[in-house]
Amino acid sequence: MSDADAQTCGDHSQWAETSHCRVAGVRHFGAFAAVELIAPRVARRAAPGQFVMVTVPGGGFLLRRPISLFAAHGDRIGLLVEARGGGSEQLTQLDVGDNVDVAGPLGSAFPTEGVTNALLVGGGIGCAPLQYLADQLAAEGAQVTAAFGFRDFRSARAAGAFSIDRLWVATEDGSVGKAGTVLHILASLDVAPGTTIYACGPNPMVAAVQRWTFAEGLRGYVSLEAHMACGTGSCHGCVVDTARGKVRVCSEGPVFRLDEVTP
Amino acid sequence: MSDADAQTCGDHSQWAETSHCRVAGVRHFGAFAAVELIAPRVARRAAPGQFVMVTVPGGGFLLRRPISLFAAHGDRIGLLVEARGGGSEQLTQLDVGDNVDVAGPLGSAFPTEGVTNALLVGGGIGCAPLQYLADQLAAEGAQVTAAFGFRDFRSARAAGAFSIDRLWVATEDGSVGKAGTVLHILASLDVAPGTTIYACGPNPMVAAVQRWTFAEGLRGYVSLEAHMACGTGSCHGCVVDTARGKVRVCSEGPVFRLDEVTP
Amino acid sequence: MISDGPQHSVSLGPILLDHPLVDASGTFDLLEYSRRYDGDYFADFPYAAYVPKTVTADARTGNPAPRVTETPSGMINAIGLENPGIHAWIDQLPEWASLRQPVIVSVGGNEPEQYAAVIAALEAHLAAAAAGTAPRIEGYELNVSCPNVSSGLQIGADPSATAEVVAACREATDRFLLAKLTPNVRDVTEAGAAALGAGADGLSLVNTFKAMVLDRQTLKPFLGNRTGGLCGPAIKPIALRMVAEVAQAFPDTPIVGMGGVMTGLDALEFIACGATAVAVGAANFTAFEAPSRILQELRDELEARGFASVAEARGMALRA
Amino acid sequence: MISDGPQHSVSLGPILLDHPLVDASGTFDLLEYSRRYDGDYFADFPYAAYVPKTVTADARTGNPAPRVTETPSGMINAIGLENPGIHAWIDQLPEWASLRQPVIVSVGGNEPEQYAAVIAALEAHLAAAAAGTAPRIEGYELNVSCPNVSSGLQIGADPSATAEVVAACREATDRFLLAKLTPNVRDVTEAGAAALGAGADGLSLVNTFKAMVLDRQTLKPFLGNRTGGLCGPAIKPIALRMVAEVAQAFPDTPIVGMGGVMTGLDALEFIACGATAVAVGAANFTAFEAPSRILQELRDELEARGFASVAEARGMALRA
Ligand SMILES: Cc1cc2nc3c(=O)[nH]c(=O)nc-3n(C[C@H](O)[C@H](O)[C@H](O)COP(=O)(O)OP(=O)(O)OC[C@H]3O[C@@H](n4cnc5c(N)ncnc54)[C@H](O)[C@@H]3O)c2cc1C
Ligand SMILES: Cc1cc2nc3c(=O)[nH]c(=O)nc-3n(C[C@H](O)[C@H](O)[C@H](O)COP(=O)(O)OP(=O)(O)OC[C@H]3O[C@@H](n4cnc5c(N)ncnc54)[C@H](O)[C@@H]3O)c2cc1C
Ligand SMILES: Cc1cc2nc3c(=O)[nH]c(=O)nc-3n(C[C@H](O)[C@H](O)[C@H](O)COP(=O)(O)O)c2cc1C
Ligand SMILES: Cc1cc2nc3c(=O)[nH]c(=O)nc-3n(C[C@H](O)[C@H](O)[C@H](O)COP(=O)(O)O)c2cc1C
Ligand code: FES
Ligand code: FES
Repeated sequence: MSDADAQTCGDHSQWAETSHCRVAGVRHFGAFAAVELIAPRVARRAAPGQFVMVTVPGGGFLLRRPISLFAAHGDRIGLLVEARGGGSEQLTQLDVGDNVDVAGPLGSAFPTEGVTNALLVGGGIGCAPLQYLADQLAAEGAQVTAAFGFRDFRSARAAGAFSIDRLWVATEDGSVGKAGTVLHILASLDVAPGTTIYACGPNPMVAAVQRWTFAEGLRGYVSLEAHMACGTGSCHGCVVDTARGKVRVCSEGPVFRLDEVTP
Repeated sequence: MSDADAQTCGDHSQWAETSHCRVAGVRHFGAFAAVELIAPRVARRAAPGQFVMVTVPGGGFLLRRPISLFAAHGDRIGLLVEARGGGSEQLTQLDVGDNVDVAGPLGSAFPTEGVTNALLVGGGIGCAPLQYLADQLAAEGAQVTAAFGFRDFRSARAAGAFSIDRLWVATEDGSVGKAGTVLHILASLDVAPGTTIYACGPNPMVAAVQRWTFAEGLRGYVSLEAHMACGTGSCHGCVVDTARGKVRVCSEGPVFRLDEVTP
Repeated sequence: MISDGPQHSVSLGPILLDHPLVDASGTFDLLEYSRRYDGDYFADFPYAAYVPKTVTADARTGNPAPRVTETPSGMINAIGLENPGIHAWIDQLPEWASLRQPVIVSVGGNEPEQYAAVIAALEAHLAAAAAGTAPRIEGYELNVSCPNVSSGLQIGADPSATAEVVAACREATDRFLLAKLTPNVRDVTEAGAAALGAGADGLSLVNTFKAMVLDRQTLKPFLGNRTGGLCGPAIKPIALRMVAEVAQAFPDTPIVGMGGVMTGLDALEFIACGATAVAVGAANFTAFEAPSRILQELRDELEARGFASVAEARGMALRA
Repeated sequence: MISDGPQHSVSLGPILLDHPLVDASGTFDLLEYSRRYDGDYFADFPYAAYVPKTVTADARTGNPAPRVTETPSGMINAIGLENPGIHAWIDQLPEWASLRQPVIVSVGGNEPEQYAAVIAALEAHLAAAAAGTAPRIEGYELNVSCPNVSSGLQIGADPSATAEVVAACREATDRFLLAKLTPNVRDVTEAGAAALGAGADGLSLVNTFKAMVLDRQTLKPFLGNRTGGLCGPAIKPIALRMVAEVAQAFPDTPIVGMGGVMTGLDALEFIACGATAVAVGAANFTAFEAPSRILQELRDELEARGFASVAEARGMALRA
């Protein structure tokens, strides 16, 4: 497989102690909210692809929610949250001045070293970690292109939260951007040889991107989702199957080499 | 017993459907909050001594909380809530404009017909229903005196919520008003023959007031507390022992003749 | 009759229900509801059948107070089967004779004869009662969560004691007979098999979980009875598992599922686990309108998911 | 030593604990904690003893995903005892040899020989291990919630199967031996008596309640394993009742109580119900600092209530 020489995704700094953070800004995009938190100790250690465990305020939810870092700069981190169930809905209702507990950064990060051309492929809320990644890659001088797929107009509202120069959007219902899935964008792109693929989204999308990547002779990385309890490697609740057996998304992941996952 | 000819406390209009009420006003007195709600249908039917079942907003609490009517006039009802556990604490944090669900009025009421002299004896948060009762008695032309007992300075903050012309206060630690229990006030009062006693407070206080009332050859009524599930007569959760056996506080009570209870 | 939406009626054995929702015994008193309602509650009665609070042969005063309190996502009760006894109970029948829906009478006792005595007294009364003086009593639910006089254990925790109760009651009536199982067992299908073997027509489950709450101040048991029964959303995942086990073990048996139903989706989950009908308990304490809200939500769920009928959704979770 | 506040240390059989709190097996991984900590987590380890995740004779890959989700005031898990097997597990011992606190090793298996094999392998290793290459292993906790190979039921739901496991393990070690009871039974004292009769020194309880959660979209079982174990505050009232029953039945037996402990008051409630030590499970998932917060709260509760020692509070709820 062409990924044989890809960098490993592990061994990024993880930090599980709780940071009590003030909400410094909230922007709403339909059912999505981009929440900016003052979290200097998290921001300082963070790398794109990592996530935080967020306590849903109010005490009604036992488990914390894993949320990717959407941004990190200075003493701030950004989260992009989609209201899906009760907990994430409450997170989208955070207001400036509210306090929220987060633990992180946790998990592995997207390797970026030496990357000159990057193609970021996101589906739905899976796009969230790709903004921070794009910022990092751009800062390191890489050429960044992004292709985001959404189900419909409602879910495409998320796109408004992103600022990536070369960003292509597709919706399955054709309401925004190209009609179809993100694969339709990929098919239409002129991808430079040696481009590194970074994917995050629902499993069927990841599987399709994986096939496409291999067919193009490229290599890449993927961030996976799993239901989590601890988020910190203790419970073995978040396993996914990989070439090296069952591994924990919170600990060995969420970022894996595209050639080692079986979505 | 001198109570033989007392009026019955039952058969007041009860109404269990839910009213979605807006908070029109909140006044704080230490750990107490006097909350005014716009609840025309509840206010119209209400009588002093009755209570409402209040849904704790936010969804974190399964059971509703029984709270006495502290006031009712026009389209408004008033509640005086003491933060004791999680649910009542949240009720004290209501803000103007918030919405809260209440069901009521429920339970029996204090009989007032033909009463010319009334002595209202309250202990702690048990004073709450006595404001509404005082208003009603005064409107009916009765002479009203009230004696309230509190544990300490903190709990005596509640007194600030009341406006009753002849109101005597005692605290056990002597920090406000007379030092001692409400019984010390009673001992010092010159009580007119035929005065009707209305009591509400902790069981030991009720028992003492009962003894005092009988010793003085008076008659009266008492409002009792009990842990409730339904508040509407369905579950038999709220029973107290009385001369006529176990009865439901939410349904046959909360107001009973002083001579039929065994606190 | 032409209907556009899903078909809501279900057959609980021989009892035709307009929809799958009934009240859980001990959590809903029809007369108390009607007294606190602006209208004719008998006409507007939201449940498809009425299950009154458990009645025993003799009057019971129940447990000392306190009898109820809240727990995380649940509540605990130790009422102790307070009830006026079957004879006073029968005297009240005319008061609710106008209820259109069928009634399933919950019966309790500490030994088989006590259960059978309740049923015999009621059957004798019904056989002689004048038309219009009693509601439409179509079945019995045997609450076997009472402690067994001889063993001290709950009757329902002992399959053979359960069978004895069912057998005695089967002798006393030809009406539909449900056995209400306790969840305080290792394998709920054991008592279920015993009940069905002894002549029960169907199974109700779950009753409450034996539990204890301490007084925060004194660290002593809070309830007057020391222990009580836990119910509410907290127990729903265990109740769903047990209903699924029973439905899998006895596929053609009518099942009334319950335990923590607060929403229409909760009710649908019990149906998906194999329940024929679903009982609503503690949710009745959350709002007067809870039954009609849950019913509307269930209808909306069925419609939104494109089910043609309740029967179509039944057992969804059991199929591979 | 002069101490002003309450005495926090407790004796769990022969094991002296600085305070009553330990972690519940499977919910806390010391090495993972130390990797994510700004400091020396071994020095700051908050629990009085460390109970690692259950280890079995052979490596197990566990259940298919998803394995966890939230429920009302609780969570459900179906990890399936994923673990590297006792041999790979032993190889890791040097990594945490510097832990000062005693270790109680949780052991699993599907038949008595598998449990005994784990203990035998570890005892053999410890007998030969060089000083400083292993932590202070002072006891075992037998997790009898695994399904019995022959009956399919959980071993702990069958008193005689429980006794066989305990007896086999008792042969293999002289160290302190706890049997961890399952709550999925009619009477938790039955398995408790069997375990003690077969040589267990103490009892841990409760393990999780067998439960089921459906996928909201598909109405199929959500967990890869279909069913899982419910824990968290939802079950605390049932767990307290069971701990009280065991403490009452076996007054001098060391008991590790658990189930839904989120605060110091929760821990104190288990002690009041007769627990010697208290294990914290799901609360570990709520915050990295949960163990130290709960410990501080427990200390504050003891102090505020004027207890001279933890022992003084023990069993409060059992006395009339
Ligand atoms: C590594 C990682 C990064 C993520 N990043 C983001 C992000 O940046 N923005 C965002 O909006 N969402 C993100 N998610 C998904 C997010 O965690 C879930 O949408 C959220 O937990 C749902 O919680 P809920 O209470 O709204 O849903 P419910 O379904 O009510 O939650 C019930 C339980 O299931 C869990 N759960 C439900 N859906 C998911 C899911 N898709 N993935 C994992 N657990 C789930 C919840 O955490 C909770 O424990 C991420 C998930 C993972 C694993
Ligand atoms: C008829 C009646 C009238 C009342 N009037 C008032 C009033 O006007 N103002 C006021 O502040 N309080 C009043 N109370 C007491 C009030 O209901 C309790 O303080 C409140 O329910 C406590 O809830 P919590 O969540 O704060 O306490 P928690 O202890 O956390 O509640 C746990 C459970 O116990 C119940 N409970 C706890 N304490 C009491 C109590 N003392 N009486 C009844 N149930 C209790 C709760 O309702 C809940 O179900 C009244 C009680 C009754 C029965
Ligand atoms: C206050 C109360 C009283 C109850 N009384 C009875 C009863 O008399 N007979 C009975 O079979 N079940 C009784 N139950 C159990 C319920 O019928 C039901 O089985 C249980 O509460 C689970 O459902 P839920 O979680 O929806 O409440 C009672 C439950 C409560 C909360
Ligand atoms: C994710 C998870 C994994 C668990 N793994 C084990 C285990 O390996 N061995 C065991 O004996 N108990 C295991 N348990 C059960 C706990 O040790 C404990 O008995 C139970 O969770 C109740 O405590 P709690 O409510 O505080 O979580 C596990 C629990 C959880 C939540
Ligand atoms: S969520 Fe616990 S190990 Fe990953
Ligand atoms: S609280 Fe249910 S009958 Fe009074």
